[in-house]
Amino acid sequence: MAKVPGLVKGLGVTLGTLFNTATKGANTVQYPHEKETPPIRSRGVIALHQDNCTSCMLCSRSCPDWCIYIEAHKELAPPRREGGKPRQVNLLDRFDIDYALCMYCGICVEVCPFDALFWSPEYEYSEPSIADLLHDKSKLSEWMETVPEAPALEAGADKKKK
Amino acid sequence: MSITENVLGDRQRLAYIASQAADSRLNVELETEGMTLNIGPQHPATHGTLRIIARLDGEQVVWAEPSCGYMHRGYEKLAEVRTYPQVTTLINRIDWLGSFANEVPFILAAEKLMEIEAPVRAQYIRTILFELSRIANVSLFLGDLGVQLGAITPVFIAFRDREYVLNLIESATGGRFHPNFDRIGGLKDDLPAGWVDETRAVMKKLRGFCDQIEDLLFGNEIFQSRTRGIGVVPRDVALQYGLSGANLRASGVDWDLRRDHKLPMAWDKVDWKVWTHPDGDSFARCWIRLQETRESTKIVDQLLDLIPAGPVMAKVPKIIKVPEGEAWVSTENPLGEMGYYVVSRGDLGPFRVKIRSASFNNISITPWLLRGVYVPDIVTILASLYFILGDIDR
Amino acid sequence: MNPILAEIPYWGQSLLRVLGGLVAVLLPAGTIVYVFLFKMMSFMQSRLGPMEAGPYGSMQLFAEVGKWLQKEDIVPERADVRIFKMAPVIVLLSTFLLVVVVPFGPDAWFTDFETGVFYALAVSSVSVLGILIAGWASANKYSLLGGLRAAGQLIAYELPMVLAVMGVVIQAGTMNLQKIVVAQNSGSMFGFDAVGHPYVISQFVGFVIFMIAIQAELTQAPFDMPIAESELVSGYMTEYSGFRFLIFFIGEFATAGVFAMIASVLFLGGWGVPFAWFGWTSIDDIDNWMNIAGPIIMLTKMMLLVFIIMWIRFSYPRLREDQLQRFAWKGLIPVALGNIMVTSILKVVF
Amino acid sequence: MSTPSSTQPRITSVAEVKAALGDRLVDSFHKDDLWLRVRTDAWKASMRTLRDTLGFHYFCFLSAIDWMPSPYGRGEDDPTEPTPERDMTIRPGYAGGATRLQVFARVANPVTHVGVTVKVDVDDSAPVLESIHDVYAGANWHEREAHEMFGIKFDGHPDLRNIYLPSDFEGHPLRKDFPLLARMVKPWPGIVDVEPLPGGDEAASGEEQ
Repeated sequence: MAKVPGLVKGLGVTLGTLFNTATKGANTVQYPHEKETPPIRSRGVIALHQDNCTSCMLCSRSCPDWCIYIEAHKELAPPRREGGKPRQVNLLDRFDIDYALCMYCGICVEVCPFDALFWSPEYEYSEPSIADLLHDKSKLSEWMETVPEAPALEAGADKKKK
Repeated sequence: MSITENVLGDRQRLAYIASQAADSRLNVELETEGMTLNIGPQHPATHGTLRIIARLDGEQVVWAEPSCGYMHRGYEKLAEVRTYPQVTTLINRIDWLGSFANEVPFILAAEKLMEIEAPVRAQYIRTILFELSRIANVSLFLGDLGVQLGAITPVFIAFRDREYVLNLIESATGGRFHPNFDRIGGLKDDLPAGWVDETRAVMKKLRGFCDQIEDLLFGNEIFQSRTRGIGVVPRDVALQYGLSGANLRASGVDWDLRRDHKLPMAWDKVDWKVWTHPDGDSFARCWIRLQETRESTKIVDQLLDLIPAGPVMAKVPKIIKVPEGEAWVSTENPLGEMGYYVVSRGDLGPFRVKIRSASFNNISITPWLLRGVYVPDIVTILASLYFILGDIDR
Repeated sequence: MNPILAEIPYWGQSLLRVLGGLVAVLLPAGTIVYVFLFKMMSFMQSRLGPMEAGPYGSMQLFAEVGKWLQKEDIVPERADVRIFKMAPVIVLLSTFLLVVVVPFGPDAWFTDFETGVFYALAVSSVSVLGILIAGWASANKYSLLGGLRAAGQLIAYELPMVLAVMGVVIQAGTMNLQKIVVAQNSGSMFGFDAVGHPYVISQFVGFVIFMIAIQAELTQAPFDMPIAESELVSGYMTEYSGFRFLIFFIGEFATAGVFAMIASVLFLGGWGVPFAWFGWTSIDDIDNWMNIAGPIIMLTKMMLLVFIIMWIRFSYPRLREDQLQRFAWKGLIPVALGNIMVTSILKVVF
Repeated sequence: MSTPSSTQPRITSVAEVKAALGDRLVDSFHKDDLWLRVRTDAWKASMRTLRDTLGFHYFCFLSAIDWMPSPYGRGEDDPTEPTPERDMTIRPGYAGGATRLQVFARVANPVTHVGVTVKVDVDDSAPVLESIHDVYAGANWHEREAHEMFGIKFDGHPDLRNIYLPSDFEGHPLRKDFPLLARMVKPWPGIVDVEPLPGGDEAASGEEQ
């Protein structure tokens, strides 16, 4: 078979793509009109489940960028069982994450011992000003609704859940 | 250059440029006055902020030197104030196109100091993700190569097919660009269900992509005439400058750390080939990368069949203190040899991390290589040496 | 004198001519930009291109023009201001001068030069001056390199273009573009007159050389070194912004259209259809409706040629400047000279 | 704990290296990799021997290390508390060392794929070392980096300009006594900021959690 010159082959590739796009549609998505769903594990934004937070500061301490700010106060809560002594709990006054600093590494979510932080694939929270990216606990709690279930694991994985 | 840079520094630099230019004046008969061309810091050929000061005689480069540091982020200093798990988030961002591959040598160095090893399943998944990040990185190179040489279409084809790989990385790790998935002792999590089948399908697509790029670019006679014989690096020079990866193999050195270093990874379990090229020119470097992308898809395909069952995390304490010692581990990253020299003092964080990034060495050859070429060849040579700015400046 | 315009006073004729010229330049340019630059390129790259402005993004061009007109007209501090501002106009001027000799129908033409080919080739080089002074006046090293490259390149490719056209002129025996069209459509090949005698068949070598030369004249890839985004950051256009850049932009695509029209006139039979189809024998037999159909036929042929130009542009990488010069002087020109020789010998023999 | 497999190829013959370097070798350390420490005045000669005699043609990197512990810690001190005591003793690493600053380089043999890390002491008060850019051309940029980051002068280097930092930058950032400003200007948010109960913690000695 005679060798097809490279110049002709190149023209073939572009023409082939042209027909593919015309018949099968483009590979791009018309963003504001249609949206792709990010994968379940996608690290879009950190959501906070306020009730679980004990303000132990672990997330704040393990943050490489120092972008989590926690302030809390102690309060007495009704006892767990009847007749017990009242418990002392930490109540959050402030839980801010500065998304302008956040590197989306997920260490805070991982170290949280009480399952108070979760990843949500939500990504549409850009702001016109960098200062507006500091989100407080109420905003972080709103994102809890978008947190998906953890996906099933591939065959052969260790079944033990963390 | 910062505004505060003093005049003396500039004058010294100009004097140095003049002295260098005098040595290698090409057009002696005409004695034409040259021109100093600043390519960069913002220039499409430098895809980032690299500046190249070139002394031109017409279109011919008399002398050229890259000036880097516009993106220096001081990672070596920053790593000293961070704990081991925190460092991986930083080094993700050195070569931002192949992030997962950056994490691996650091984690391996820390594991070496701690004398632990990741479970076999984790080693396999690590290797797969490593190769995926290589594909993500090099496929963009293959597309970008077209743009550098004036063809607009390859880059779009590259972005199209690279998207599949990024989706895979994201669905496994959660991060498209910065996975931060590697942990001392294993991996953060196991793979999600269905991932293996999806990966197989994508690998098939990527082999198609390689064929398309070969037809569109590598087979093209214009491309060949632009790259063949341009920027030839002989074997000895390549070794002396510490070129690594495809750049070294294109100069005929048969050395691939994946094959030649014994690392707790899964490369030795599968069948693949290390490509070398005797020419050492720009075409050889690009061609080697194309072949390596193909090999990577083969490695991934074979490993997917072989992943053993089991845990992905070894037993490590929750708060990691690495014992005192020094360790050097390097791997064959998409850009070349990427290594970390980790010095530990038994603390939560490293005492000193020397990051040996491939691009820094790869680009340090340019003053030698750019002498006497034409202006368009600067672009060809820089493109074929393939650097990521973050990898030069760290 | 054009028979259509004969009844109208001179100022009216001039006005109509100007309007016609604008339409003949801008309409194809707009169509080319939308069909090829926006849509064909996008489809070749697995994307849709502009979709927001108008149905399928068809109003995108107007949005772009609006954007450019709003932008600040930046002139570099050390630029040669008057020359800098003049340069885009000169480039566009050459396009308008060029369209003047192109015939669009049996009676639809602006001027009917006997030396139309000669004129067209002459004024097409005017754009070089615009590009050269744009590069020089910008006071920018990249622009200077781009301008000089453009000058060298356009001179190198002007010559093969002229030589390629010579073959057509020898065959048609005239330099009048209208007569070349008629000669092609009324001619026959070996007594077979179903498709007339488009010179693309007998002058195929000339056609290929002409197409390569206009690819270089238009500075489209693989000959786009004067612009070379990845090396010279758009070369002579680097410092232009706002509507001056717009003029360059229009100039680029309008010239592509006009050159494609000239190519279709010279090689594809221009506005005409083979006269044998309708039993015409000379230009005087032609029905009046051809003045309407002619421009459409012409536009179709032009789009076909521009498609080839753009297809190559979107597929190929760029040559290096010295390779380009070598290709022109050592490759194209000898072949073109050989083509002229063979054509003249055959002309004498038959 | 499993025995770790060697992550680097072993030096086939440590004795070979020692024999080639002779008395220029001060100390060596061999675990699963080889560390050498050579005499400061014989730095360049040693590197040349490594390259020419032992075939270490591949230049990997050159850098320096400041063995003094950082006086600032990780910047996680509470500004309201007194600065904690820190152990400031200088302990050298593998293959020993007598000075605070050390330069180290790694070269490898491209045929046997064996690498070696070579260290050399640098005088703290006047840190000067011979440049090895004419032994390994690639060392040129690495020496420039070590120069600006650690303030080590390389004799015979053709062009010891700053490579990353602006040319009027003062100080040597990678020295341990150079403070990392990012961690100085802002207090650590990890400092516990939980207001106690008005009556003090003793008021409720109930169960935690």
